[in-house]
Amino acid sequence: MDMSPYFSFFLFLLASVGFVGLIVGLNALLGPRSEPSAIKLEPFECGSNPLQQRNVRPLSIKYYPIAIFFLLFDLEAVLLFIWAVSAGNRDMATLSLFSFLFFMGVLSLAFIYIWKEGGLEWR
Amino acid sequence: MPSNGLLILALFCLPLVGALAVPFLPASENGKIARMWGMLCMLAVLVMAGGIFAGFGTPCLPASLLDLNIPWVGSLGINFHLAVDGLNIYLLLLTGLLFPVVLGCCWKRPETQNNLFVAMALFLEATLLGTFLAQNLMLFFVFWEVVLIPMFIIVLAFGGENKRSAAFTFFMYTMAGSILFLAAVIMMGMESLNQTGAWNFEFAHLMALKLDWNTQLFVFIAVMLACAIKCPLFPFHSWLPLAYYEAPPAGTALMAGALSKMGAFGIIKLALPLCPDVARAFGPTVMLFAVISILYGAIIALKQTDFKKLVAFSSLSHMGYIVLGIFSFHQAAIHGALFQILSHGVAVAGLFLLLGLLELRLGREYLNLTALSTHAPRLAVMLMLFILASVALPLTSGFTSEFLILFGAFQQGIAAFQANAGATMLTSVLLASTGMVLGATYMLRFGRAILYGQTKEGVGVKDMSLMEGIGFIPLLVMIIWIGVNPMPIMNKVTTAVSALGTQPANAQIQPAAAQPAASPAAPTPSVKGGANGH
Amino acid sequence: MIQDLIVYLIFMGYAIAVMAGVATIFTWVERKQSAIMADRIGANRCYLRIPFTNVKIVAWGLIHGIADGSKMLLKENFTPTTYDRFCYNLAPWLALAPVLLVFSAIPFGGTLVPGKLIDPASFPQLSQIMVNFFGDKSYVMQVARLDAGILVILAISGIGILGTMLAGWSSNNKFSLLGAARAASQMISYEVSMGLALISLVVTYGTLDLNDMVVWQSGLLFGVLPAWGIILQPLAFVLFLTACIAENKRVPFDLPECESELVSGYFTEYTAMKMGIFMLSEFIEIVVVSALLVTVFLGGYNLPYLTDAGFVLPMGKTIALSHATVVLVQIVTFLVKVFLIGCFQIQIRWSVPRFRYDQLMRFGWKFLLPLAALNLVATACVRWFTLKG
Amino acid sequence: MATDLLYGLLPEHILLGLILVLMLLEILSVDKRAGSALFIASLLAGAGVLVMQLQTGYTADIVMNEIRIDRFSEIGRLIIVSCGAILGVYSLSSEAGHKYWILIASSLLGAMIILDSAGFISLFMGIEILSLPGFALMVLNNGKSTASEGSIKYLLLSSVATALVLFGLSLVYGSTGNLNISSFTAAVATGGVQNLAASVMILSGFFLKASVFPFHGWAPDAYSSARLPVTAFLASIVKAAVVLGLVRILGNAVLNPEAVTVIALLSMLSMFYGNITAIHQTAFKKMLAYSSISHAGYMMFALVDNTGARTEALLYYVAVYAVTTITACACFSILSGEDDNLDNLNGIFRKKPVAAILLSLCVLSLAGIPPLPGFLAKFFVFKTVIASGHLTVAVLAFVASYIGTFFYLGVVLRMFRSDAETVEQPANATCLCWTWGGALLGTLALALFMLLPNIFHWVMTGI
Amino acid sequence: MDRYQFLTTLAGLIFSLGLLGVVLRRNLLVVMMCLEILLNAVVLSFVGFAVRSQTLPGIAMTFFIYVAASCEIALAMAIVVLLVKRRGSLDLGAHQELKG
Repeated sequence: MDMSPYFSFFLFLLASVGFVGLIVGLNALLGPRSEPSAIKLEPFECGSNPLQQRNVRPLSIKYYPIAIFFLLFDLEAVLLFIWAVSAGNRDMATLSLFSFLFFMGVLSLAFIYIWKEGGLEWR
Repeated sequence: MPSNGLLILALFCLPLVGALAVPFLPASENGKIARMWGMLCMLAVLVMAGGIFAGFGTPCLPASLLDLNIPWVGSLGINFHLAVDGLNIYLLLLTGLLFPVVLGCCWKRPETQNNLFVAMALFLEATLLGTFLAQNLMLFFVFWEVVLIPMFIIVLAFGGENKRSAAFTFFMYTMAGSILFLAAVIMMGMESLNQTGAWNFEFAHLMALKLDWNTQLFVFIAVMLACAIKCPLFPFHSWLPLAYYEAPPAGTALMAGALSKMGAFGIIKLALPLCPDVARAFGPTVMLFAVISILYGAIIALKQTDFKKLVAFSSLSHMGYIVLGIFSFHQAAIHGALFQILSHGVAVAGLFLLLGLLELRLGREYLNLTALSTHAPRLAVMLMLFILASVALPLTSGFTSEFLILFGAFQQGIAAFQANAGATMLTSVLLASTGMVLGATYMLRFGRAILYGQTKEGVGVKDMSLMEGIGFIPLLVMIIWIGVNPMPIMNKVTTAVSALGTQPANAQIQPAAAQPAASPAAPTPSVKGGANGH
Repeated sequence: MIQDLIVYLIFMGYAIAVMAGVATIFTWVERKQSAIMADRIGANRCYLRIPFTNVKIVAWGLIHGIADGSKMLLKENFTPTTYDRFCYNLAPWLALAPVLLVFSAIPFGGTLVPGKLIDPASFPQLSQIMVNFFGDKSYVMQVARLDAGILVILAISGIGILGTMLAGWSSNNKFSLLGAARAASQMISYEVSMGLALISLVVTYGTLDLNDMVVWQSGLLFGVLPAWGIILQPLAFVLFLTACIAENKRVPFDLPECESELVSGYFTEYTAMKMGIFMLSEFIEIVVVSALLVTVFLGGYNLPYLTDAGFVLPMGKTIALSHATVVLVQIVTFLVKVFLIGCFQIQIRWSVPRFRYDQLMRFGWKFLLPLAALNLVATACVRWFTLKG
Repeated sequence: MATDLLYGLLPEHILLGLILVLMLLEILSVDKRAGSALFIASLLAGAGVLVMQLQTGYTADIVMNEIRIDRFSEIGRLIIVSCGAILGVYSLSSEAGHKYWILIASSLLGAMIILDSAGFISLFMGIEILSLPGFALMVLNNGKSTASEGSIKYLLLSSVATALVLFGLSLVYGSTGNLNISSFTAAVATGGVQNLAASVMILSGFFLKASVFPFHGWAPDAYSSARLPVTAFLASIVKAAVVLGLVRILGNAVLNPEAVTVIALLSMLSMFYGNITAIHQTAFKKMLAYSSISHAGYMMFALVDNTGARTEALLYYVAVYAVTTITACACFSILSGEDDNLDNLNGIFRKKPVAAILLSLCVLSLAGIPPLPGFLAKFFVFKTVIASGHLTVAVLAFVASYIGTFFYLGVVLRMFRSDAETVEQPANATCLCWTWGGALLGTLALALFMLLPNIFHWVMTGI
Repeated sequence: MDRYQFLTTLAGLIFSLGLLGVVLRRNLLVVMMCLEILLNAVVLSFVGFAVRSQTLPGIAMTFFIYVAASCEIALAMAIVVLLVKRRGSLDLGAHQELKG
């Protein structure tokens, strides 16, 4: 019986995590014991005193549109992967091409729309 | 399969089209054109209704003209089936008569000067005609409900101070009755499905079905509930005072004169033929309620100081007679009940309209009015005539009908007593007859209070003008005609009534029906003179 | 089963060793490159003294990598006030482990038949033992032979973004957060173009399996040229390389951690080896990306004209090679290619100035993405012609 | 095959083309009137094609076990398209740009896909395409602060519903090995824990989307925060499509008694809850929302049926309900503009009698007063329920509908009040003529439904 | 318990977890993540059954589910952005202008 590739994948997952663990563990083992002090605990501000202890608000909202566009376009990519795998079918070649072109047409419409609406401008 | 019921179609469509046309009429001062238009339509209906009434049962009016049958929901056997039969012929006449009279008598009142009122009145007429003529249970139900809408709007738009709550109470109360009614309607259709394999709501078809006891019971209760609310019958009457009181006089007249008759008509049309066994078994119980209605209405009326409320409660009392008559299962009594429908409709409408005239003249002050006979003799005479009609003075229609009812019920009571079935029925009939006495008491007291007594300073009442008076003439004619010579009218419905009373249990007392019907016919001329003498 | 386990454990060990080792070498390459570009000598201060002698092994500074590692391992690992200690500690794991894991789908050599590995003529007994133990089983030199390799790679590399985000967010530091936000938006922006570029390759190869792709590339084009992806899809190569560099957050796309603006970006608040992990992951990423590039565009472990039996030259000449030699050549070819591409990436770092953030996003969305889409359309059309004509 | 793909799905193709063209128009910033005209024209064309298909009795299995065109789907799509056209005419006067039309058209497309599907994949996609533009529509051009809030609530619950449906589908898939609707129906009939769980999940998902009682929470918020045409859209077309989708799944199949009990209970609760809560509402949209909850109850009530008359009854119900809702909203727009306080209606009859009467008719139709089509619709549902032997629940449903009359009548009451001083209305800048058009079209449709209640029976049986 | 039952059970558990999250958590983004968990559970279930029955529709469905899920999330994000711009908070409890 052959070993399932997923099993070896899983083993490798363990190995990768183990590798990280090894490094972190070695550091803990070899490094000096951590002794927190006020200076060490404050956020790093290039040496100047921080204005307040918690000086960061949650992520700025302006990054979210990018996330949305990413979602949309990456999703198209996922769908295209499915198409791409089956694109080599000789019998369906024409249908496949046209459906692809249609898909890309709609996609580019959406893309142009986003562009025109200023979704891709930063500043 | 539409047959050529052109006359019925015209009868039904005329007011409907009239109503729809109202918004397109040219504007005029006080809505005069609209009123004229409405009157025209209503008169045309009256003419047609009168023609049909006269021609019904005679060879000159073929039955095919009177039978309109258009499929509506064909797959469910719901047809737009309107036809004139023996039972609804009175109501056809009553409806045809009341509407022009009401419009005519209220010609000067503010509400009739509104286009909305005219449209709604025409609409109401159409729907009422539909209810009375429907030959399909579903159609009947539909019209039964639709009637509420114009009435609701009339009360709402033109009523008195509490019109909102009055309209609301009226609508919701009567709607409540139809909850079970609709269930019963569907039950009937389903019975048809079970027994014949197809949905069908045609009356003729449904009556041929054999229903088991439980179904009958359900249908009976449902129909009785709906009708009892509409009538109204004793425990379901509480919408009545408010609605009658708050509605404009024209509305009250129509409500008391025509709408409440739907309840009685529903009982005759549905409860009896569809569930004969249960109706027979529960007859005494319903009669009990009817008697309670009679007495309760009368007693409350006795205590009323407001004329409008008084007439309203008297109406409750009189409607009790109709139910009593129907559930005595006696041919004569059923005839009486049908007469009472006609007679009470005319009389009570007349009373309300007269009160409306007074109110128009005096506003709310008319409640304290006395000595009308001095101020306005013509008005006083007219009022007295209607009071007497509703007291059931012999030779008025009230007498004929109430006598027939009590006679029939009494016979049935005695028959039941002799058959050792208890004296409940007999007792209730005896009690009911005391209602007549009470009725006379409160009505005459009412008459005395308003007509006679001390003349007050500064109260001037304009007497009835000719135009106003003309409207009441047909009602009076009706009252006296029935009171004096009921036979021709009665013959119109005999077939239908005997069809109702052909249950085997009723067979031996059938022949008695003809006798009392004939008896009041004799002293015709003298009564006419008496009436004129007042 | 046990044979499989042994072989795959060896593969895994090799994979991790390659990644760690080559990454360490890349740290040196980077130093050296920077020195050369800045006209410095550079990377010569660290030496290994052979005990009891005065011989110092400088080895061109190669020891710097080891010194760095040991230094970071020996430092105090303190944690400043964080938003979320759990996320803060989790982030390094999420940053490094997925990068390592990506390598699982990459074939680093051709087919390995352990039974044939040892020449029976020279070592008959050993050979016999191997044959007895392994039979005629053959293995593709790949940690996990997943049939949707590319998707797995895309999926797993996406997890790396989470590590960056968590690190930046949980650190309670302006620079970190800004860095994280930039990193996230940048990485996801370029992932789109990357995906599209890969799709055109998938269309060309007709498979998602990386090994199949490499096998496909072992063929010849017009009888002469190696059928490598870079020849078939030159534009896709450029796009993919660009996107990958951006994914790596390396200059010219190093906005998330640009020292002159954001101190160290998202890992400003990390110390000792945790910081080292982020650094290391960056260099391992170079290795992995290079490996990926080599696999999909540069024929992977293929050397032109090399087949399982040996070299088959276009003129009809063949040079037979033993299985062990072929395997060795393939492994070395792969390593060399990876190393070269890695060096090329580092070369880019020292040749191109850094973008501004808006320039970076504009470049990604308005230039790279349409280009990738056009490339894909062109690929599809060509594919249709080849299928029909 | 190819012809079927082209002809059978022609309305969908038209709609899809419309969406693309509208996107182009939006990109090119073409005058928005062009988009509106195109929208209406396309819908009319789609309706024309559907009528033609119905006339010729066209049926086709376009994709085996996935997309099937039959009479039901043709009628359903016709309903959707016609409602869309009415809504389109109505919303012409509100400031609707291309985006609005794109979203509406996409949603309509989703609804049509639901009705075409014979497999769950396309059904699911249809549901998604149907609901997603709805969320966007709610926040589009909406200046109200509550818009996004209502929208997100709707979205969250709707997504949960989707997930529920999907999980149920996966269970069905597990037991049958495919995703055909027919095999689902068969599987449900055979019973078993897995199938039961599946049907419960699918039903609750649909109930959530249709806002049946315990799953109704989003409806009032969503409806009241959207603009009136959008509210009309959500309440009519989206709901219609969801209910018809459920019909598409269940068809005339007889459900097992436990399911019937649960459905009857839920629909009953829905009716009572919706109708009772609606009584206290002072805002039109809120009232509409609660009314829609109760109507969802009536529609679900038809699932109790075991006589096989469910499809026709529900087709009629849904069509009537959708058209009535749109017409009511159009009338309300005429009477009160964008402000949805019911007090604006006080005594409005004297000012705008025709619109007031139309609104009264719509509202009474919703209440189920005969002979308005709303009554007939209810009658058909109740008829099937009673014929299935559930007299008691039917009577309870009558009672619920009776309670509902209270608040519907309240609206009429307000309009015919003569004593109240009418609220001075802000001058309405937008042209109302298209709103009138929508209202009149809706009224015409309702009149048609009233005069020909048998219409769906005829069409279904192919007369 | 064979592995497919295990998968289904796992999917069910994850689903319940997501459902709990949607119902109980107040942070909008967390709620959306829980939505994704819901859909992932569904996908897991589909894939499990697809592998067991060796049929394709389940696999196809997963792609459609992903499409739908990301569309939903994209839309939700857009609306959340609107909401946060207006309200400045991601807490669902803070959004109570509308009361059912």
